[in-house]
Amino acid sequence: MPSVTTVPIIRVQSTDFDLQSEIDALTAGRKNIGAVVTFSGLCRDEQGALSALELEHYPGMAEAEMRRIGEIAIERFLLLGLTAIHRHGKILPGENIVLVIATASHRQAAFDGANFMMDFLKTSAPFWKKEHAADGTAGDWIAAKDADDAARDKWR
Amino acid sequence: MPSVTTVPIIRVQSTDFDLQSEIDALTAGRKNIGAVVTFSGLCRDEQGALSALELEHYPGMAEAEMRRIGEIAIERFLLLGLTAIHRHGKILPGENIVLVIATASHRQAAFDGANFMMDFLKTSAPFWKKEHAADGTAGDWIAAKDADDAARDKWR
Amino acid sequence: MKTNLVYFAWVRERIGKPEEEIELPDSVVTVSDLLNHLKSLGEEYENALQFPDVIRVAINQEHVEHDESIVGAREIGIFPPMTGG
Amino acid sequence: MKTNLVYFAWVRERIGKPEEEIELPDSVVTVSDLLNHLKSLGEEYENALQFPDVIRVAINQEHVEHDESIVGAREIGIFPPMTGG
Repeated sequence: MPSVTTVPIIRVQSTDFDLQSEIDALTAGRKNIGAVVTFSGLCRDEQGALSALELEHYPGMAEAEMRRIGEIAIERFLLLGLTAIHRHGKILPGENIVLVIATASHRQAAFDGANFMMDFLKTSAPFWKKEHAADGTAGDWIAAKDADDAARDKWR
Repeated sequence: MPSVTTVPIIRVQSTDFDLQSEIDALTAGRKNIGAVVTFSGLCRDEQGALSALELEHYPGMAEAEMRRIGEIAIERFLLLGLTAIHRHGKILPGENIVLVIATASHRQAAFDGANFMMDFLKTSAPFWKKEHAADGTAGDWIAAKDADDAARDKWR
Repeated sequence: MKTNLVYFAWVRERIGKPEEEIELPDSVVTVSDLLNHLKSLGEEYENALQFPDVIRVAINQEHVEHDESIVGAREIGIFPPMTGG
Repeated sequence: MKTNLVYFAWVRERIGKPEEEIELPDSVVTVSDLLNHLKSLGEEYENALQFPDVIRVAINQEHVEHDESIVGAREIGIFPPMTGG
């Protein structure tokens, strides 16, 4: 039983993140963690059609929503630690967009915690992606997918 | 569509592994990867009762089973990359035991690929854990859990 | 009372500004009322909000349904469905 | 024909050796036959294999069921349920 309430680490930033440092921040000096699951979301180039993604967000609300979802995930899956970092601004193919780390005593809780966090982050956290096409034409805003709502609804 | 068949990277070793290097080996120079999921299994100290775990394995067969499971995971979830590394020998609380990394175009495939790999690795790969108690008494071999068989059977 | 409206993504692009402070008539009580009122303000608003079903709204940075009251709201965010992650 | 047997974890500890090469009688055809035969070799084998249901067996490093034939096997691994990961 943790002696203090687990609080999610939430950040929205334009710069890249360092996965190992973020894991270390959750695990250093602790000996009750049996499982660490990380999810990194990367920008794909869509077979060369995409030159970049532009990530817009609602400052303040983005962090607040991520924190709200993170607190639900910690309570639901009894996570020992949770980190969620989302980048904004221009992101090139191959670069990181988002990072989620969940730690727990056992493996399924860590998998579920990270997966849950991503499903709700995608559908509830106020971020929007705009494509920059490789041929220089004005890109479109990416449309929300029904599949993402379905993925979220599996947790009901 | 990948131009070459994806082959799992499988290792059984006594030394620790470096998570970031292993991720880089799967992702460097690739722009079609949208999701990277990592699972790290760590040695817990069981509220101070445990001083170490001793990991025994069946040399040759351990690698072969991990490779067999990895190939199934790659085909089933259309993974773009898969790494599984399992340590053997004496492992202290807080240290790494096992690492699985799955890369894919989309997030659910990466989550499922890593989760599937772990569920089958736990129940099929020939490794056995013996506990070393903190009070110096001879430790017991850890018993297999029905819950692990149930976790594996969810993939049927 | 003046209310601060903030727009994001293609709602922002179509309306042509990231935010504005507007005076709302007393008849505007719910989120739906607000969206209908905005559509009356010009072609750019009509263009941005023509399909209200897909428009998401947050009051004081919390998601709300379209039947929710906006009375007393300091800040109202109006945007398309989220596509982060 | 001689067959190489390898033991792991508490099966190895109870039998008291990690491996051995033994001559099997012709009557030993299946994995079950083998486990029964081994139990007749002494108390340490009886102790290791008293609950055959929990014993796992691999022929030439591949998992097999207890009704499988061992004829022609180069190496037979005998061990408890796996607990890695």
